[in-house]
Amino acid sequence: GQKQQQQSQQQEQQQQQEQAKKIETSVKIGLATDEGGKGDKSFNDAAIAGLDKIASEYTVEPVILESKQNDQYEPNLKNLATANDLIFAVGFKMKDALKKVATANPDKKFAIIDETVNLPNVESICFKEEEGSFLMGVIAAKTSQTGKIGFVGGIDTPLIQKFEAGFIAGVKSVNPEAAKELQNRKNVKYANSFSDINKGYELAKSLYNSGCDVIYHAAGGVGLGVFNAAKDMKKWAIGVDSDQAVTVPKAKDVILCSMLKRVDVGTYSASKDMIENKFKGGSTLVLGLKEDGVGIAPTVNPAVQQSTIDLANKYKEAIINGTIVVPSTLDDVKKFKPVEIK
Amino acid sequence: MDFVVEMKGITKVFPGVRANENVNFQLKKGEIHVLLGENGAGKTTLMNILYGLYQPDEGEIYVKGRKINMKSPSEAIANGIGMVHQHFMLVQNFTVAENIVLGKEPKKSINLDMNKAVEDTKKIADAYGFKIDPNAVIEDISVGQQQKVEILKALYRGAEILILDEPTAVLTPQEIEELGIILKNLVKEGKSIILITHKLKEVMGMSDRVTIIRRGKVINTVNTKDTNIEQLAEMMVGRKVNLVVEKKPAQPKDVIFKVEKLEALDHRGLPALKGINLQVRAGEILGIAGVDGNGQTELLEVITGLRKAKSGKVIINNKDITGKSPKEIIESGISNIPEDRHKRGLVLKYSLAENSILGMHNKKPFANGIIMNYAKIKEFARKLIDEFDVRTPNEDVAASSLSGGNQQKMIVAREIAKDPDLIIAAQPTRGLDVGAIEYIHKRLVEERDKGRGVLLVSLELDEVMALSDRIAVIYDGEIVGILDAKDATENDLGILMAGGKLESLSKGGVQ
Amino acid sequence: MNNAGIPIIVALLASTLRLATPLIFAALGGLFSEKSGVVNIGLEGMLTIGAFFAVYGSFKTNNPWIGIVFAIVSGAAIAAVHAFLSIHLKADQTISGVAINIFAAAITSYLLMVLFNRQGQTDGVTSLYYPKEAMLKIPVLGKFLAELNWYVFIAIALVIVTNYIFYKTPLGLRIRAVGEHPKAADTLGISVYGIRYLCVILSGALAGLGGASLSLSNTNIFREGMVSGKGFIAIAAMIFGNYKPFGALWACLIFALADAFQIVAQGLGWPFPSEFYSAIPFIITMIVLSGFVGKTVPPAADGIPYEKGEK
Amino acid sequence: MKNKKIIQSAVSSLIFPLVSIIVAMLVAVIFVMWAKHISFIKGFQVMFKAIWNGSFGRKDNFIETLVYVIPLLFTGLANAVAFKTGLFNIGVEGEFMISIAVGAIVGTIQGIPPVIHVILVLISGTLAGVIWAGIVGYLKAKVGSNEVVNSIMMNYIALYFSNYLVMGPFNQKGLAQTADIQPSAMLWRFLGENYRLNIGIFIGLLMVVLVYIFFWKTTWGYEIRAVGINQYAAEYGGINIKKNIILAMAISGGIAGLGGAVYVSGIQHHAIQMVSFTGYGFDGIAVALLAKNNPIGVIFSALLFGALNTSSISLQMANIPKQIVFLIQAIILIFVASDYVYKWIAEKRRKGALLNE
Ligand SMILES: Nc1ncnc2c1ncn2[C@@H]1O[C@H](COP(=O)(O)OP(=O)(O)OP(=O)(O)O)[C@@H](O)[C@H]1O
Ligand SMILES: Nc1ncnc2c1ncn2[C@@H]1O[C@H](COP(=O)(O)OP(=O)(O)OP(=O)(O)O)[C@@H](O)[C@H]1O
Ligand SMILES: [Mg+2]
Ligand SMILES: [Mg+2]
Repeated sequence: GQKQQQQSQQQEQQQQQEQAKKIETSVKIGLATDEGGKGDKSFNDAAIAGLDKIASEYTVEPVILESKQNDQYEPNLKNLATANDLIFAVGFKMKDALKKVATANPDKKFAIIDETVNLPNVESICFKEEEGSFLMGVIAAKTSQTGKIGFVGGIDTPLIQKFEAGFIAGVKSVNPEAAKELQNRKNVKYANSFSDINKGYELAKSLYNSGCDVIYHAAGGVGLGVFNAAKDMKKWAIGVDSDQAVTVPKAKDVILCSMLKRVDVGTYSASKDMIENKFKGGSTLVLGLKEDGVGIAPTVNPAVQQSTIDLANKYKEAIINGTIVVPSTLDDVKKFKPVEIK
Repeated sequence: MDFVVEMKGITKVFPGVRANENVNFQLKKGEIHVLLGENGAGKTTLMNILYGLYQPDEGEIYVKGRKINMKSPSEAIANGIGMVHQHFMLVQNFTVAENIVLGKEPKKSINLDMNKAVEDTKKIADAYGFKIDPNAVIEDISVGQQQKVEILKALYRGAEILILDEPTAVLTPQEIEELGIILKNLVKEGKSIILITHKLKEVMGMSDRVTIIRRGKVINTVNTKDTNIEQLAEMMVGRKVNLVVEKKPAQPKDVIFKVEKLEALDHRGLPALKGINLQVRAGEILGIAGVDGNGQTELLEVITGLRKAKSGKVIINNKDITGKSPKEIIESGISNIPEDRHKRGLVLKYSLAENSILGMHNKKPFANGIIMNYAKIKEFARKLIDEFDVRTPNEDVAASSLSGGNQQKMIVAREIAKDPDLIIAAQPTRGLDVGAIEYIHKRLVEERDKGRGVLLVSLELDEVMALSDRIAVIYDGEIVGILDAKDATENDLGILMAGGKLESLSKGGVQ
Repeated sequence: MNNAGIPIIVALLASTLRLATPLIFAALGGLFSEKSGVVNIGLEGMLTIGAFFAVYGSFKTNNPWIGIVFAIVSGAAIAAVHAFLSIHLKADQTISGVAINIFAAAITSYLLMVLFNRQGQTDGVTSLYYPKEAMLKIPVLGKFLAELNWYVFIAIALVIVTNYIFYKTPLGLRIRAVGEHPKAADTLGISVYGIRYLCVILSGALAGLGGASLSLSNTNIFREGMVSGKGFIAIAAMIFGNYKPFGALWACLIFALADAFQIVAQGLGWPFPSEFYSAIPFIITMIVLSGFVGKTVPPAADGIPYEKGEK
Repeated sequence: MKNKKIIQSAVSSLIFPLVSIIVAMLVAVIFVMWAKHISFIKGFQVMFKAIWNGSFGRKDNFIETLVYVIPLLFTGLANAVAFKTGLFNIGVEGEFMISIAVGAIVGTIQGIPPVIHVILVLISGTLAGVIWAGIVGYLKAKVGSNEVVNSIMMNYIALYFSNYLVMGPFNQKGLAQTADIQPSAMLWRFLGENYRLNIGIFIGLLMVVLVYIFFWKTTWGYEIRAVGINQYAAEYGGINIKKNIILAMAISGGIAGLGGAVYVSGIQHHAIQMVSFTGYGFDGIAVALLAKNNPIGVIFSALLFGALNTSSISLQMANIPKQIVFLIQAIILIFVASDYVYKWIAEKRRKGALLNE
C-alpha cells in the first residue's frame, strides 16, 4: 500500500514536471468509445492513443467514457458535451446519437470515426480499410505456400466486410485461385463476437486444419485467439488496426504483418486542429493509403520476402494513383477485375 | 434404582411457544416407557432434545449416570441412543441398505463397501426377524417396511436406548401387535425403550410405565398396571373426555355415487387399483379401512381427477366423471378433505380468506368474470371461521400460522360450504387433538344427517368404526369386504386389512 | 492436399473437447453444489474470477501452474461467500448467485485496473506447456492427442473422479443424502452444514479451474467478457445431464460438438447467414433436451436452506 | 392506532433496504480509496457526489436515469411474474431483444396513422415476447423440459435471430441496423426531442399497476400464484397446472416483449445489430429479486438500478472506476439475500422475551 502510494506520488511529480513543458491550452476534449471499450488493443485504443499524444504535447486531460451498451452512446455524448469543447464519437454505430447531440449543442465541436455526419460542427473521419486490407491480401497470397488463405471476422457487418472485400481483392490480384475459396466464403469465418478469444482460436484452428496457412483477422479481441492458434500450429496470421507484432509481443513470431488503421492520426489531427483553431466542421476526412490513414505496419516478419514487400508497395502506388480501385463491398469483389503488377 | 436416561429440569422455548417447561424424565433399564400427551404437548421436542437435535434452554441430561452435553445426534448415537422419528428420516431414492449405513458406512480402503452394507443389513434384519430386501428403494416399499428400516437404522448403530415417536400411527392392529412383540424382544436383550403415542389402548398393552405431558409440563409418571384408560385420558387432556361418537342410525336414500371396476396405476406405474367397486348412498357414511399403501391414495386421486384411471368408471348422480378435470369434478358435486392438508389442502402462504375459496375461486360471488371480489371473499371466510370455530386472529393471516387442528377445521369448513352431494374425507383427524377430533366428527355426522353422502378413508381403525355406517376394507388395490358397521369387530377388520379371509363373508352379503 | 495433415473428423473431435472443457469444469462445480442442496447460479461469476486470477497468478509468478492454483483458490473463496450466505444466513440462493455474477464481473474489471493498470484485457502471460511434439509420436492417437491441452484430460479425469465420489464413496453417499433429505442426514450425525460448505467451496474451486482453462489454455490473457455466458451454459448442461456427472459430460460434449460443427459448417459454403451458424449449438441443445431427455429431476432439497431445530 | 401500525410496518419494511444501500456504499468507498489512493472521507465525498450528480442531482442526468428505468420496469416485472409462479425465466433478455427487432420492423412500415402505428408496434413486440417465452412454457408444461435450460438457449437464439433480421432482410444498407422507425411509430417524448424520456415510462407504471391487479385481484392471478406456491394444492383446487405454467411464461414474455417494443419505439427508434446481450433482461432478474418479486417494489428497485447505471457516466468523468456501481449493486443484493439475519434477530428477541417471562 505504502509503496504504491509513494510510487503514485512519484508519478504525480513526474507528471507535474512534464506538464511544465507542455503548451498551454484551454481546450477540453472528451471521447466516447463503442462497446469494445478501452483496452481493445485495436480500434478504441488507437483512438485514445491519438489523444494521449495530444495530452503529451498540450495541457489537456481528455475524458474518456466507455459505452457498454449501444443505448449509452447518447447519454455519454451528452455528458461529454456539457464539459468539453471537442467530443469524439468512436465507431460507426454512434452516428445517430452524435447527430442528435451535435444538433442540440451547436456551439460544441464533434468528430466521428468511421461514419459521416453532415453537420457544420461535426468532422467525419473515415478510413479506406479496404485499401490497407488489399495490401494484406497481396502479402498473404505471396507468402502462402498451400495456396489457401483464410479470413476471420468479428461480427458480420458492412464495416468488417470492407476489410474482407479489400483483402479478397488483394489475394485475387496475386492468386485468383486462392481467392475463390474466400469469395465463396468457405475460408471466411465469423466469430459473432469481438471478445470471445477461444472462439477465435477454434475458428483459426479450423481454417488452418483445412489447409490455410495465412489468416487475416478483423475481429478485435477474437484475433488474439487467431494468433494463439497460429502459434500452436506454426502458421501465419496478419494483424489489424495497430502494429500487433508490437502490441501483442507474444505473437510476434507468427504475425506476418499488420494492417494499420491510423485512428490515432485521426483523433490527433482533429484535436490539434481544434487547439490551433483550425477545426473544419462539416467536412469529411477520408483517410486511405494516400493519406497514410491506412497502410502496412512498420513491423514486418522476416518471413515475408523483400520481393513481396516491393510488390505490395507497387500495388500501393497503383491504388494511390487510381489505377486500381479497391472494392469495399462483397458484391464489388465479385465484379473486381484483378490488375496484375509484376 | 439406576436410570439409563435421566433428564432434569428441561426447558425449551420456541419463538411463541414454551414447548417444554422444567421437564423431569427418567428411563429405567429394560423398560418400555410411554410418553403420553396431546398434539403439541411437547413430546417430540423432549425427545429431540434427548437425541441432540435441539438444545435445551435449561436443564441437564444424564445417560447411565454420566452428564452428557448432547450437542448433536452424533453424541446421542455415541451414547447408545437411537431414535425412530415421527416423520420418517429416510432418503427416498436410496436403497434400504444405503439408508441404514448412512453416516456409519462400511469401507473398503476409501470406497464405500456396498456389499458389506447389504450383508450387514441382512444380518441385522435376520437377527431381529425383519423381512426386508436391502436393495429395495425406499419409495417402493410400504410404510410399515419403512418403519422397520428406521428401527434397523438405530439397531445398526448399536442403540441401547430406543426412542420411537408415534410408531403405530401407520400400522394395522396386527402389525401393532407384531411391533409389540418386537419391542418385548428388544427389552429382553437388555434394551430400554421410550415410546411416544396418544393411543391409550396401546399404552395399556405395551408399556411398563407412563409419563404424561400436558402443555410442555410433566403431569405425572405412573406404573401402567396401576392405571386405566379413563384416568390416562383425563390426565392427558385435563378434563373428562367422551371417547365415543354420538350419532343416530343412518337413514340412507338412493345411491348417489358409484365406482365401477376401477383400475389405476401408482406413481411407479404398477397396478394400484385392481377393479374397485363401491357405492355410496345419500345420507350414509361409507368408511374405507385399510393399511396405508393399499390403494387408498390412488383411489381418492382417481375419484377427484388428480390421477388417470386405466379403466372403469366413476359416477356421481348418474353422471360419468371418469377422467374429467378436478375442476369439473368439483363442479359436479364432490368435495374433498384431502389426506395431506399441507400438500393438497391449503396454499399455506395464502391468507385464510384466499384459502377459504380454493376450488370455488372462479364462482360467483367470489369472482365476477376474472375479477375477484375480495369483500365477498372475506365476508365468506369470516362466516366459516365463526361457524366452524377456527381459532385465528382474523381472516387475513396466512394459513401457515394456524395450528394443524385449526387448519383442518378451515378445510372442513370450506369443503362443506361447497354444498356437495358427496364429501370425501381422507384422514380428516390425523394428528389432531381430542377437541378438534370431536368437532370434526360431529360435523361429518351432521352432514350425513342432512342427506349428503360421505366417503371416509382413514388409517385409524377406531375412527372408521366410530363414524361409518358401512365399512369397506381395502387390501392390495381391491375391496376385500364390506361390512355393516354394527356387525364389524376390530378383529374381523384386522384380518381383512391384512389380506385374510372371513368365514362369514364368503357366505355372501357383500355389497 | 492437406498440409496440416489431420482429418476433419479428428479436428472436429479435438475442437469439441477443447470447447467442452471449461463447461465441464463449471458443470461439475454446479453438480457438487446442487447435489448437496445448494443452488449455484453464480457459476458464471466463479468462472470469471477463476479466469482472471489464473492470469494474475501466472503474471505474478511466471508460472502457469501457480496461476491455476490462484484460479482454484479464488473460485473457492468467492464460493465460500455463497456458501456462507446460503448455508448460515439462509439467503435466497438465487439472489446470492446473481449477486456473485454481478460482483465477479465488476471486481475483475476493477482489479484489472488496479492490479494490471490496464483496461479491457490483461497482458499476455506464460501459458501452460503442452508437449505437443511428444504427443505426436504416440501411435494412432498421436495426432488427436496433440490437438488437446492438459485441461481436457483434467476435466475428463474429474468427471470420473466426481462420479466415483458420488456413487462409490461414503462421502458421496452423504452428499447425496444431504441434498435429498438433510434432516435425515442430520439425525444420523452427518454435519449438513459441513457437507454443504465442502461442496459449495469445491464447486467454486472447480469453476475457478474452469476459468483457468479458459484464460490459460489456448489463450493466455484475461479479457473482459471472455466468459460470455459459459457459466449459464454449464448450468444448462448440468440440468440437461439430469444432475449426474456423466450426464453433464455428455451434455457439455453435445453442446461443444454442435459448436465445433458450426465452425466447420461455416466452411461448407451453405447459403445460410453467419448468425444461423452461431445459433446452431443452442437450437440443437433445445431439440435434444425436449425431444429426448424431457423431464429432469433435481435433488429433493435443492435450493432449500436447512434449518437445524435450533433457531 | 391502526394508522400507527401501518406506518410502523412501512418504516420497518423500508429500513432494511435502506440500510443495505448505505452499507453497500460504504463498502464501495473502500474500492474507491484503493483505486485513487485517497482517504475514506475523501473517497466517500467524491464517490457520493459523483453518484448523486450522475443519477438524481442534475436535471439531465435525472432524466437519463428515468430513461434507463423504463426497460428495467418491464424486465423487472417480467422476471417477477415468472418467479411468482415458481418459474425461473432467464429468457427475459431474449424476449426483450427479439421484440426490439420485431418492433423496429413493424415500426418502419409506412403509411399507418400515428396512434395506430404505435399501438401496432407495441402489440407486435408483446406478441413476439409471448411467443418466445411461450415456447419455453409449452415445452415445460408438455414435455417437462427445464425452463432454465430452454430459456438460456432461447436467449442466444434471440440474439442471433434478431441480428439476422437486422442485418439480413431488414437491414438499412451500409449500416448495422434497421432503418429508423416512422415518426408515426414513435412514443411521445414529452420533454421534447432533446430528451429521450418518453411516455413509455407511464406505460411501465401502468404495467406495474396491471400486474398488481392481475396478481391480487383476478382469478388468473389467484391461480398463477397458487401454482407458484403449491402446485399440489392448486391442482387439488381445480387449477390447471399446465395451462398456468404456459400462461405465466407467456405473460412474463409478453411484458418483456412490450418492454422491448417500448424501448425501440420510445428510446432507440431502430434495432441495432447486437454485439452481445442488452443486459436489461439480466438486470431485470436482479431488479425483481431486489423487489422480492413485488410489482410495486419493482418501481423502486428499477429506480435504484437505473440510477446506479446512469451514474457510471459521472463516475468515469470523475475518474472513478465505473465498476464501483456494479459492486454496489452486488453488495445490495447480497444484503437483500441475507435478510434472514434480520428475521433471526427478531425471533431471538421474541424467544428471549418468553424465556424471561
Ligand atoms: N422447531 C420448532 N419451531 C417452533 N415451534 C416448534 C418447533 N418444534 C415444535 N414446536 C412447537 O412446540 C410445541 C411442541 O411440539 P412437539 O412437536 O414437541 O409436540 P408433540 O407433543 O410431539 O405433538 P404431536 O403429537 O403433534 O407430535 C408445539 O406447539 C409446536 O408448535
Ligand atoms: N419446525 C417448525 N418451525 C416453525 N414453526 C413450526 C415448526 N413446527 C411447527 N411449527 C408451527 O407450530 C405450530 C403448531 O405446529 P404443530 O406441528 O405442533 O401443529 P399440529 O397441531 O401438531 O399440526 P400438524 O398435524 O400439522 O403437525 C404451527 O403454527 C406450525 O407452523
Ligand atoms: Mg404435530
Ligand atoms: Mg410429535
